[in-house]
Amino acid sequence: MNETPLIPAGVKRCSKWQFSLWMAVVTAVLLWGVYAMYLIWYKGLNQTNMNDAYGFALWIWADLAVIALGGGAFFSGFLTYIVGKNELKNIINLAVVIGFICYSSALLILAIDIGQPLRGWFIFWHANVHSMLTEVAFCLSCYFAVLTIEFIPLILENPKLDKKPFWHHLSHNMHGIMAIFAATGVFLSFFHQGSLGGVAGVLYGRPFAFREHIFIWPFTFFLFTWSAAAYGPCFTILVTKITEMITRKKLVKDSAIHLFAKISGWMIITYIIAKSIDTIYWAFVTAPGMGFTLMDFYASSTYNIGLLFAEIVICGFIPGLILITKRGRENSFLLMSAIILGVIGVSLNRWVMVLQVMAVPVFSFNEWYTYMPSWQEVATTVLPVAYGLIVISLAHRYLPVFPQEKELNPID
Amino acid sequence: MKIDRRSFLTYTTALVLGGAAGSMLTPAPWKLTDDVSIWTQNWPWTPVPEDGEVTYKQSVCTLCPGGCGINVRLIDGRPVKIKGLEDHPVNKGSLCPMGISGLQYLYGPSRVTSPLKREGKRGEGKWKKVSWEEALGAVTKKLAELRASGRPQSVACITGSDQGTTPNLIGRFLTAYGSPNYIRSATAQDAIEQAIYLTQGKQGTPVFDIENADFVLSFGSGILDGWGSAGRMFNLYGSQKPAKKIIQVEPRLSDTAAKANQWLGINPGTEGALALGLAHVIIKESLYDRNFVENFAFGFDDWTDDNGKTHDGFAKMVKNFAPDKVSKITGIDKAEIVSLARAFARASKPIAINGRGHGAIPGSIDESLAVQSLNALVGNINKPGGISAIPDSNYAKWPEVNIDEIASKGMQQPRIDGAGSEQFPNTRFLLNRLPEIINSAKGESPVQALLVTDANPMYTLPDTAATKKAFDRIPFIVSFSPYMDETASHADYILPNHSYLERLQDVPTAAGISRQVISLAKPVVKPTYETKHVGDSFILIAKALGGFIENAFPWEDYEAFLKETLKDQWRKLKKKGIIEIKYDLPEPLAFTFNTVSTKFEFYPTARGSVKQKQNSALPTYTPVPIEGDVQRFKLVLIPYDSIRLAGGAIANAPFMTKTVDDTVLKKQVGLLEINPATAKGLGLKEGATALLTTPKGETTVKVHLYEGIKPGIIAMPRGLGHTAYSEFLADKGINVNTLTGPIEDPGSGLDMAWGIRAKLIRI
Amino acid sequence: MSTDQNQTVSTEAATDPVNHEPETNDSPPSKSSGWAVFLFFMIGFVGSILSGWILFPELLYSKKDQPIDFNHAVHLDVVSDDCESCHYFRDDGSFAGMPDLSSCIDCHEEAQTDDPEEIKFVDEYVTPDIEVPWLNHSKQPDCVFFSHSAHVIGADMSCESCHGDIGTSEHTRVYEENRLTGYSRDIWGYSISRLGKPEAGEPKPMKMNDCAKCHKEETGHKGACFQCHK
Amino acid sequence: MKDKNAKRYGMVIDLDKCTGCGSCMVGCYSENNVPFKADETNKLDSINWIRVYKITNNKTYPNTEVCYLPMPCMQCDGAHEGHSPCVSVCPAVATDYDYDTGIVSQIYTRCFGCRYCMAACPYHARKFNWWDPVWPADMEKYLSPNVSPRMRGVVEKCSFCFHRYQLARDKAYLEKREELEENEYQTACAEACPTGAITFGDLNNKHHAVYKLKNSPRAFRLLERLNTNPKVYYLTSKSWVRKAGDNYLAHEEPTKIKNNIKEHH
Repeated sequence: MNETPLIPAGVKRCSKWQFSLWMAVVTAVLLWGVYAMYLIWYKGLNQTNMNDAYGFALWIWADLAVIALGGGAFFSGFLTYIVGKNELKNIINLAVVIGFICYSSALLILAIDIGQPLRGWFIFWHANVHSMLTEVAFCLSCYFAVLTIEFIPLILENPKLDKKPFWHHLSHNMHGIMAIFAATGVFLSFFHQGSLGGVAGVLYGRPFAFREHIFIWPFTFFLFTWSAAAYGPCFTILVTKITEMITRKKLVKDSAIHLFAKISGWMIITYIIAKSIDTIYWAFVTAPGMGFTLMDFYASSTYNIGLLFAEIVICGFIPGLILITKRGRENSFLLMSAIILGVIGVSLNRWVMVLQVMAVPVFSFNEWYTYMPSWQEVATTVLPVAYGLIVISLAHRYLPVFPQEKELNPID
Repeated sequence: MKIDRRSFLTYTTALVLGGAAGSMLTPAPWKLTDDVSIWTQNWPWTPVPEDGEVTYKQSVCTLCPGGCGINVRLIDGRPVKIKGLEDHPVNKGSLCPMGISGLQYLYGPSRVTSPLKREGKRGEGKWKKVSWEEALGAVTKKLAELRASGRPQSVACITGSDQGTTPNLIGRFLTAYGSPNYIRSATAQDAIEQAIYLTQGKQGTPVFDIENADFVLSFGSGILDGWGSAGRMFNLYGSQKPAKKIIQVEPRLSDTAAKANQWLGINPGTEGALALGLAHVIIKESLYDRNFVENFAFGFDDWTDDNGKTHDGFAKMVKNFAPDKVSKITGIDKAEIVSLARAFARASKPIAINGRGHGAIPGSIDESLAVQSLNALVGNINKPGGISAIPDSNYAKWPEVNIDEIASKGMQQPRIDGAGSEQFPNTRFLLNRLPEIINSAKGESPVQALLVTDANPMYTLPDTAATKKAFDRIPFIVSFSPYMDETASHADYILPNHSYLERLQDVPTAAGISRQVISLAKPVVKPTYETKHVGDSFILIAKALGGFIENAFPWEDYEAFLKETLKDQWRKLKKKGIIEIKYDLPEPLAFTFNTVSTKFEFYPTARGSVKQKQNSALPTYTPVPIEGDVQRFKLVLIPYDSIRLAGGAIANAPFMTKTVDDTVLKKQVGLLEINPATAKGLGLKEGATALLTTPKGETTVKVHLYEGIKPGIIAMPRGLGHTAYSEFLADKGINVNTLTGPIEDPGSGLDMAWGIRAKLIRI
Repeated sequence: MSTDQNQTVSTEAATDPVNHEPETNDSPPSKSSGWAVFLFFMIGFVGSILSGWILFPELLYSKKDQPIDFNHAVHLDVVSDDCESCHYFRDDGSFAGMPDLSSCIDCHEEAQTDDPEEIKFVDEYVTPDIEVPWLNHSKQPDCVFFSHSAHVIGADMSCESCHGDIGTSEHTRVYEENRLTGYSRDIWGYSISRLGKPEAGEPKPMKMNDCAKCHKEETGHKGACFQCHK
Repeated sequence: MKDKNAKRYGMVIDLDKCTGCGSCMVGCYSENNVPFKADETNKLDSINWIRVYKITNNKTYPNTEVCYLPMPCMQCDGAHEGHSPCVSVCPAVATDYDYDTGIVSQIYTRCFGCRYCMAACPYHARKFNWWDPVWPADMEKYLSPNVSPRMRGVVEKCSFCFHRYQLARDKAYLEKREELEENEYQTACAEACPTGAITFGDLNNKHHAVYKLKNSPRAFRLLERLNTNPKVYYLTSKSWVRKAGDNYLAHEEPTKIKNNIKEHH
């Protein structure tokens, strides 16, 4: 089959064979994950190494992490369509694709994670409005719908589809109203990113997780939204850079990257200051009120105080400072270091807010709880990564994801 | 309208889309979504218990000899729950975990559901289902052969009890058949009974009137770990007045020690020395009951026998047990010994009891005698709150057995186990000696056929390897066990008894209780499987053997036998489930004894043979030697009992095993308790794997660091390490009996081992 | 497919895809006409509506007859004038439900009429002492604890208010069982849409919503979960 | 929602009387159709509605002391009644707070197994059905019809034997009574405890034993400082046990800590 008509005009793509080989490798990984998923659905959650102390584990972390990393989508939408940073139009397509991948993955993981998948719809039909998880499920699903709508015009820009007047006009009209969807997405995201933070913050039986509230929202509610906005762009930039590395092409102009990085930097700095204040208040007021000192929470060899230092200083202040300084973000090594640290930082934050919450013993006579995921858990967590690679590869090959690609890589 | 591939696709798409859109407007997708979730709520592989009418049936638990009353809840005749019977005189509604788990002994993969004949090698687990006719026929044939060859005495029968009609029926069978070798499993009760016999001259069931005592000094008795009737002991503990004191003397902080007012960690095996040390203080400080000692006791002071020979009295003997010396032996602080002696003597109703843990091992007679002497010193004999013995229940009445010549000859043969012989005149059964006797016999085994009921010697006897070797030498083994236990799995034939909830059985008074209570265990449910009451099996075998044996059993079945046995009491028992024979302490004659001296004998004159050997029958303390070279085996292993683990003939129900802590059993590996200081010296951390070696065997264990055990001592629970039963019990941890061996008390022949030397190496 | 250095290059004019007005003439002429597409769409649409409303309920439920065609009317007339003489409360307050043979045996030790159903009942169940495997239209899922005493005694409700006029029926109804869930159709209610109310005398649907609705009306709140669940 | 006749069922466990025998656990298993597996030594996948913990004073031999601590579901009221840690987080209302009895329910057929409630519960009272329950070799025959067996993939926990309340109410209806007697509704663990360490009743009813016991100077609750407001009280005469029941900073003394949450009436 000649696939030339499928490839956007004016750009070069690798050969079909090269591409097929790459897809075969990634699909193999994907199938491994699908097999694990089948085992879990068929045999039940005994296929995992979760237990009654670790009801939430690797998957919930993966959920929280991918949604934070996918936060670039709503934040770039916010900046582009609401604040009016038009420069970011050059990167927003990728942010939307990443968002789509992250949110669909999150939904899939949730469907694997529940003990009774066939009852999953109860969360909507029998919703408990007081539960943060209900809020998460609703906003997640709604925002996923929004992301799908945002993704559609990009798909319709595929040259072959674009030839059909119906699709062409649909695409055109959708572009016109995209700002509305972007605004809706931003609104939804503020809530569900926050409610994911609320998931841990409301657990007043878990001193490590519990935070003081503003009205019904614990501090973590705001910190999660803030951190997703701050670190999500890091991931968008990272994926751009990786794509550029693999395709050996420049795809987005530096100006767009630097602008995005700068905004991300300021978000990180402000977030990490807020996070520090939250940590200090928690360590000196909230926790002692429940009979805990800060070091009680970091008394295990795995979960030691180094984690807090890593999260706040190494993956917080350092990338933040790099990205807010012009010299820092324009130095490609420093930029890469900062965005990688940022991605690690937000993932680490989500990790401690899920796994460490479970690990810390609440009773003085209990030991720290330990957990090591089973291969089935790992495989199903790798599954979205493989799926994401496939979607990005396909999107890049057949869709004009990077508007500046043609300009930056003219074909002779 | 031309249809080609492309338009076909388009039309199909349109059709599907239209169908999808249309279906959204029908109930189908929504109803199916709902129904699929309802299907998950009603998975056919998740059982739905049938509802019905609730009724209750009262009976008695016979899983152990405790004799606690139970109340069984039934739904349409199907038992669903067991609880304690509120107004039962033994347990007053309290029940141990085993009793509550009872329904798991009614059903489950461990049940033997029909008679079985061994197919493969012994213990291989290959069985053939056979009919009752075939199974009974095979046993009858073998027994007839042995009788025909003039060796009826080579048939031995091991039982769990010698009280009540079923054991008596079996005893009657053996008598008519011609074998004296009725062997009951021994417990601490044997040693205590013997000590009471030697001091008071009374043969009977010991009574510890803890109900009315106000100071309980326990020499290692696990009164809250399953000692005696567990239901009774728990009930007593729960309902006791706060003034009651419990002092627990034990090397390990057991559940009893944990709940005691005081725990004294003692060097294991030195309890007798402590008892004598306490006696020393009590006598030295003149705190003893003068009235009792001077008027109703013999051998307290030095005395002269008929030959004019002067013997040391008890008071003189205990002079050797000054607190200093006893402190060295026992490891208990001198001041503690003195204050304990004073507290014990000054209490208004003190009682001293012994029998380690559940009381699985009889222990040394000297120790039991020392404890009895302590009770005598405070005059708490035959008094409320004290120690006494009630005569064995004699409600069973049946015609005399007439025996033929073969039987008569057989009955005149000495018992294989040596009980009642000149060497052990005061002991009735010595199962612990059996393996050694069989193993050391030249030529063929003295036991040619072994019948086992209500016992599991292959598991419960110390030194499992020797027991297995002995059993391998017995050509014919029949088990009547309802469960595939270790002995049943080594049998040639299994003639399964009904489970305890399916069978009729009278239950006589359990040890310790100051009232004579006979209860009736009634079937609460019809037999589920092809099983037969063990009494019926024996009656059928007797009838098939014919002659005098048949004539000894004129009853149609066990129930008829029971009815006739109980005569006029049957109706009352059947109606009420319990008959209580009021046992009033003979108040004016409380201190009359059937001994030679008609007094309580601090100096037990009936201890004939011992007297000759030791020159004195006084209960002195000589360290009980334990096996193993001190240099090679630096540690001492003691078995311990737990209420959550059944170490006896009937093993744990899955529910009980489920309650076992992960510091006792982790996956399939048992944990050994060790003091952290000792562990440190061996380089062992919590949960570390180690090789445990004793002179009897070795095993891999994990260690659990526990401050509640004396340094240098290591402890493992009884009740784990089964090799038979089902996956819910088998191969979990180690049977501590594989690591220990029996030690014969020179006076009684009973097993008095309390531990064994051991070494532990990190691996 | 072009072959230049492993790169696939689209050779079409590079124009802004958004503003590019596609040349419809270039695409191959569509062989599927609009009205035919619409027709197929409507066939699918109407077909699925019809099958969803008519065929689906037929397929969803299997039909079974009661083992004996029981005549409630006769029994109510001859034996007693209330339901509780057969469907009684036990002393512990639990409801006995379907009577067992012991309730029937007083009259039906031998057949009293030549009614073939009675003869069948006596021959197949009474004489061999086998309980009749009645199919219970109102059997609730295992997770439900329904207290008859709370409703009949506590709230003084009549049997008919939930079970309809079954007491006057002369024949048993066909028992319909949901093939997926295994439950009686009566629980969901006969109307597949659950719209509309049951006719007077018909049994009421007994899904949780139905319970909750009535509880809300009668007691002011739906009640806590444990009121009716076990 | 709250009725003026509302009860607040609760439990008082006398740790001085608890011998750690495990009868409460076994009584609970057999009452509530709790399944069992061949290997139950991983206590983190072993279903126990009440679990007896063994705690020690961490002193060396021979000054070691042991205390057994049976822990059922605490049926927390939360900072304001009904705000139990688990109830508020369940996304599908599979667990709710019954204002008439104060009991926290768990509805297995509603639960879809997200396990958020387990993450919320500091007492580890909630257990997940990681496996399909299996009762081998006819053991299904002993299952009670009063408690529905749970399927794989859902959370379960102690219900204070709520089915016994339902059955007792049935009888009361039949006898046209409004109120239950104290002994008519007792949990299986309270009934099974052979030393009578567990007392159960209406914490608001002056005539019930629990009313007096919970006001004993020996009484305390587990993790009170988290404001979970549990309805299970414990009695102990040992200060170290009381201290082990909650978390305290180095300078704090349990008896001197004021709780900002008052129990509800």
